[in-house]
Amino acid sequence: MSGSRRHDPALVFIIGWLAMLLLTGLSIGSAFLGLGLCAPVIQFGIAATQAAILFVLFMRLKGPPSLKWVFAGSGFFWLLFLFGLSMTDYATRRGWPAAG
Amino acid sequence: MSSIAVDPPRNYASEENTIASWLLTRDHKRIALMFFASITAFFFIGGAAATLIRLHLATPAGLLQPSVYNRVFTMHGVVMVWFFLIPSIPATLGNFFVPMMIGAHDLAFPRINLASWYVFNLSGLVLLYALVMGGVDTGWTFYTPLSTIYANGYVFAAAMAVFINGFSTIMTALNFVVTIHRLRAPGMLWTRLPLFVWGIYSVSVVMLLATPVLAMDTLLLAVEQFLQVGLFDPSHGGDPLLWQHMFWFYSHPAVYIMILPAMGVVSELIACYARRPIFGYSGMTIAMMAIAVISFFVWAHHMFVAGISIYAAVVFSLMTFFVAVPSAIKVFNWTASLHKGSISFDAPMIYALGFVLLFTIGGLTGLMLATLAVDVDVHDTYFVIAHFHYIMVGGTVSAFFGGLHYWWPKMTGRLYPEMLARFAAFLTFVGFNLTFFPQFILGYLGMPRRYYTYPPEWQVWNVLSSAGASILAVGYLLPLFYLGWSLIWGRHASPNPWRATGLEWLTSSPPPTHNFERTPVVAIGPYSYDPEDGSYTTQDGVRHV
Amino acid sequence: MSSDVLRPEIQYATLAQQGDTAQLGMWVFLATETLFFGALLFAYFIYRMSYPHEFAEAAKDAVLWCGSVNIGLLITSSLTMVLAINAAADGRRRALVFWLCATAFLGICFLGVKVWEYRLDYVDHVVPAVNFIVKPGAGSAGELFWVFYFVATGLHAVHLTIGIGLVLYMLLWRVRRGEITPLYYAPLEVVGLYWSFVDTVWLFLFPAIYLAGRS
Amino acid sequence: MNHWIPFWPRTAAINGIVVDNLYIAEVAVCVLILAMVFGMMLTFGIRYRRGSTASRADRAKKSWYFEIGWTVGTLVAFLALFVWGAAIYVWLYKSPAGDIEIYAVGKQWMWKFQHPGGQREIDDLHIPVDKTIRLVLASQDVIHSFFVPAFRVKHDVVPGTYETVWFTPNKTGTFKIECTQFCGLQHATMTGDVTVLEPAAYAQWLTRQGVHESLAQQGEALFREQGCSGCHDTNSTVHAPTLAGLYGSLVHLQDGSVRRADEQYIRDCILLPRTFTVAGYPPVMPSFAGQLGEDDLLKLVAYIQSLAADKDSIR
Repeated sequence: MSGSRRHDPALVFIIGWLAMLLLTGLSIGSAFLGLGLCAPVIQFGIAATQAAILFVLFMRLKGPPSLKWVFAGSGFFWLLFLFGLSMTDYATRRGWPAAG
Repeated sequence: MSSIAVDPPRNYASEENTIASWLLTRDHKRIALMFFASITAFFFIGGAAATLIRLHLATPAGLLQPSVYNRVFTMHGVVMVWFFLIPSIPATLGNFFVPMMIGAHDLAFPRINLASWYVFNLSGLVLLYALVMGGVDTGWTFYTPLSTIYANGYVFAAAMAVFINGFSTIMTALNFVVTIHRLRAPGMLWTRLPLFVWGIYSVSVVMLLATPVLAMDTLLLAVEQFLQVGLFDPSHGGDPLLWQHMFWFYSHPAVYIMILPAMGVVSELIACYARRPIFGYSGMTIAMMAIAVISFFVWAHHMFVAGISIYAAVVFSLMTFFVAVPSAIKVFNWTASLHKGSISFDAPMIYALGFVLLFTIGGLTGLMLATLAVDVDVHDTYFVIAHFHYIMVGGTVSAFFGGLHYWWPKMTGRLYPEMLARFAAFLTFVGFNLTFFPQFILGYLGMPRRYYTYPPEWQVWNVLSSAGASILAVGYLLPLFYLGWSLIWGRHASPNPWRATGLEWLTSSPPPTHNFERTPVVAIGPYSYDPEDGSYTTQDGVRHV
Repeated sequence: MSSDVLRPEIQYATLAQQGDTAQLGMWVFLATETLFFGALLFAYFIYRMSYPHEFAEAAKDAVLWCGSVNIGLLITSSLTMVLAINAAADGRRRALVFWLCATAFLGICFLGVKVWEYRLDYVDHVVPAVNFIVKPGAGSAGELFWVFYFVATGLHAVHLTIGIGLVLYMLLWRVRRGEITPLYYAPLEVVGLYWSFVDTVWLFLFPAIYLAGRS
Repeated sequence: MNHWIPFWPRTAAINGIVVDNLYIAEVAVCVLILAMVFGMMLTFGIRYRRGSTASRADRAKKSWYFEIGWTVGTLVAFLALFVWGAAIYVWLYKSPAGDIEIYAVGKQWMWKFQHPGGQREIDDLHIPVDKTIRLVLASQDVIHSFFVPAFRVKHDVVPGTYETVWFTPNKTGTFKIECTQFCGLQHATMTGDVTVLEPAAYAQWLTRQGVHESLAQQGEALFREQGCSGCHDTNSTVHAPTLAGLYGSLVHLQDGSVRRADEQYIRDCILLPRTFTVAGYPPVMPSFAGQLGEDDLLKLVAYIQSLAADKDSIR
């Protein structure tokens, strides 16, 4: 918000930045460990964590108005419907994947 | 407030009336009128296509070449869905009246509102380019691989038109959501919002959350059409059903994008002309939001025979029955709102009551389509055509015309000729049923949609349908003439000719540029009508006898 | 002039309300963007789940160092962006200009690396419809991966270009004309939101594209 | 049933009778609800028209009783219809082993049918009455949809996958086949006739076609022509999975998944062998994508299917 509201000191953001770089390193590292199916879960989990740092800290999601949470969350929440409900089809469809 | 002097008549339209002042305006009321001009043009393009379709189908031999017929029904679908029905009520009536009804001086982002109109027209031009240059013959659903590997290049243009159109939808919806959240007048609590505003709010939420998926889908379609290889290409292991999943993830909620604002309009009309509070206000708002959310859980009911898993079909069928429940609540509440009212059958009320009946028929046949085994039989037949026209034409277009008549005095400062309007409303109702009811029978007989010819024994029903369409066309053309006539020769309207309760009626007719001299303070909820003594209380708390 | 700017528009009661509302508007827009890119990742997810071997095989050709350098550039640019906003809030004009320049510069560097990467892809014969060659045993579904790759990175690049444009607009227009003040810097915050969101998109594209074919 | 004005489609299969019953029940429910809504609107409209003397006092204020009442009421009615419809749907789409299995290929703009005995037809289908017919559907180009209104049976045909439908005709006669998924210019002419014959007439029709090679035999010829037999024959030196008894069994794949070897699986293996490498075998099979048309693929499938029956005689 504009006006007199105080903002976080630069140090907080620098710590956040370092954390994100560190997480990136972890993510790349995990790709070479031969973790199989766990690897994408870890990598996308890390991406989600980094995104959370960006949203909450860098994009100032914390603080008023709390409506921001609703708006920011709705996009991700609705994606769950897209992914989840399509799985009722893709996870159980006979003859999928199909050959070209 | 009702004693505002209307002399001299300075209003939003007459103040600085130059072409540049319109094209660069930031006034939501002017933008609404500009949207109105654009969608009327598209309504007549789509209507002309519809007329051609019905003329063609009057005989089994037909009138047009198959290739032309296929292009005509595709254009009818694309134009009517994206260029008329979806923007119809939100971008015109919503744009004009949402700020006024919540007591705001304008929308939150006037420039974005204006940009939305320009983007809309740009997308319209791209579509007209596709239409004039060669047309598209894939149906408005653009099913792959027919629309990509097996189609001509104008599919690319049409897909881009739909893509660009999405920006316009999103900009308008974003404006409404933020405006309704942030710019309500003091005292305008959520529980005091008129149901029309609730309708626009819920529809904006649906638009915002559904349109981006369609945008991505059409973009991928355009890529596949352009490169002849893409994500839906079965020859590379791609899944044509993925297109359908993403398409219907948007296009099923889009049906509710069309109907939710119509529900809002009809609620206003019924309360005003029955002179009593709407029955179950909170139930109505909950039902609208429930429809908005559940509408996202039902998309695959368009795909019951498309080859999705049986398990998924059962889940989506169940969800579809759930979405019918709030719709049923609304129908019952509208009907109950007539109980012990003081009902006058003015033209807007005829449209509104017609809406309730036609929507009920459309909704009930929707239930039949949601029933899996029946859908297997009637899917992609004229039964489906009849069903969704009952919802979209019988529902949305009726409500649009009803709302247009209701608010016409406020928008233009003129009264329309009442008897002629009643006649047109009645004609539309009759013509509509004659056009589309026979199609239910044709559908169960097994006439598939998008056929340019059919066996001769089905001609009776097709002739009836075509005859009804000509009556319907007259019903739609009449308002164009008498509303145009009323602009010049109509009687001047008082600020509140219908003795309605909303904030929009507190201003002069037509309203001044920034709506209100002073921001109104809201004291009570909407629809304080009293059928016993005919009095009503406007939302600023002033009782009028 | 600036006194003009500091008056809220007619529909707002106060400047604070106007700034708040602008931010909320951007958040709503970002929700639609989430669904836009989410839908693309959804398509990717469906195919990666269905063709794990083909996708792993195809993703081996993605240039890891380009993606990694770029994720670093973008994360850093989010930092410089937020420092620019801090500077604006404190009224430190020089710092504001410096951090905005840094942000735009990092964005341009990203695009440079991206263009170089596209060149490498072209040389590798992995550009669908242009010079795609199915490697023996790789399976035709691998081409789906590359279609996804070009659509996703292309769209991201378009978004980033718009972001750079917005930053330059702030720098060359709003800041230069003194319209960004400690009293009202909401436009800059709105651009910052957009910028960080474009960064977020890359956070998810990175494992999807560059890490799928390792191990 | 050739009314001058048709109201009801012909019904010529047991599937049709079942669907008809549900349809009639739903129409009845809809008419009932519609009559209720319309009746209330009409009553209120007349009784409470402006200027009428009916009392407006004591309007219902508390609405929740009504609302919860009709919410629960409609929900229960809807759930009953859902269960009924879903049960029939599962029965319709879970295709049983048919008495006769016929392959159909849709292409712009015709239906090609292949009988197990090798007989081929275009836009015409001859079947015996009172037998369960199982139709395996494939598409050569775009999405089509196979629809016989008199049987109340429909299924989209998506390129790249096999779909199956079944029906048990109980009346002889000629009925329409339609394509209901828009498939391009001549979509409206992608129709045909299904002729249901008495068993004797059907047998006669089969012999009149003058075909000596069954579909499986044609497939076997193709199996040799394309060189499949080089690896998959029992006495081949290449280490390849044997195909006898494959159809209908469970196959363990290299990636740990298990697939039922149905028509779709066999097709997938021919076109995408690397994705479906069988556990314990080297991934050496070349892909036949682009080399075999849909009809040829179906012949191969029919042949491999016929090997399943042989298994019992071998052992």
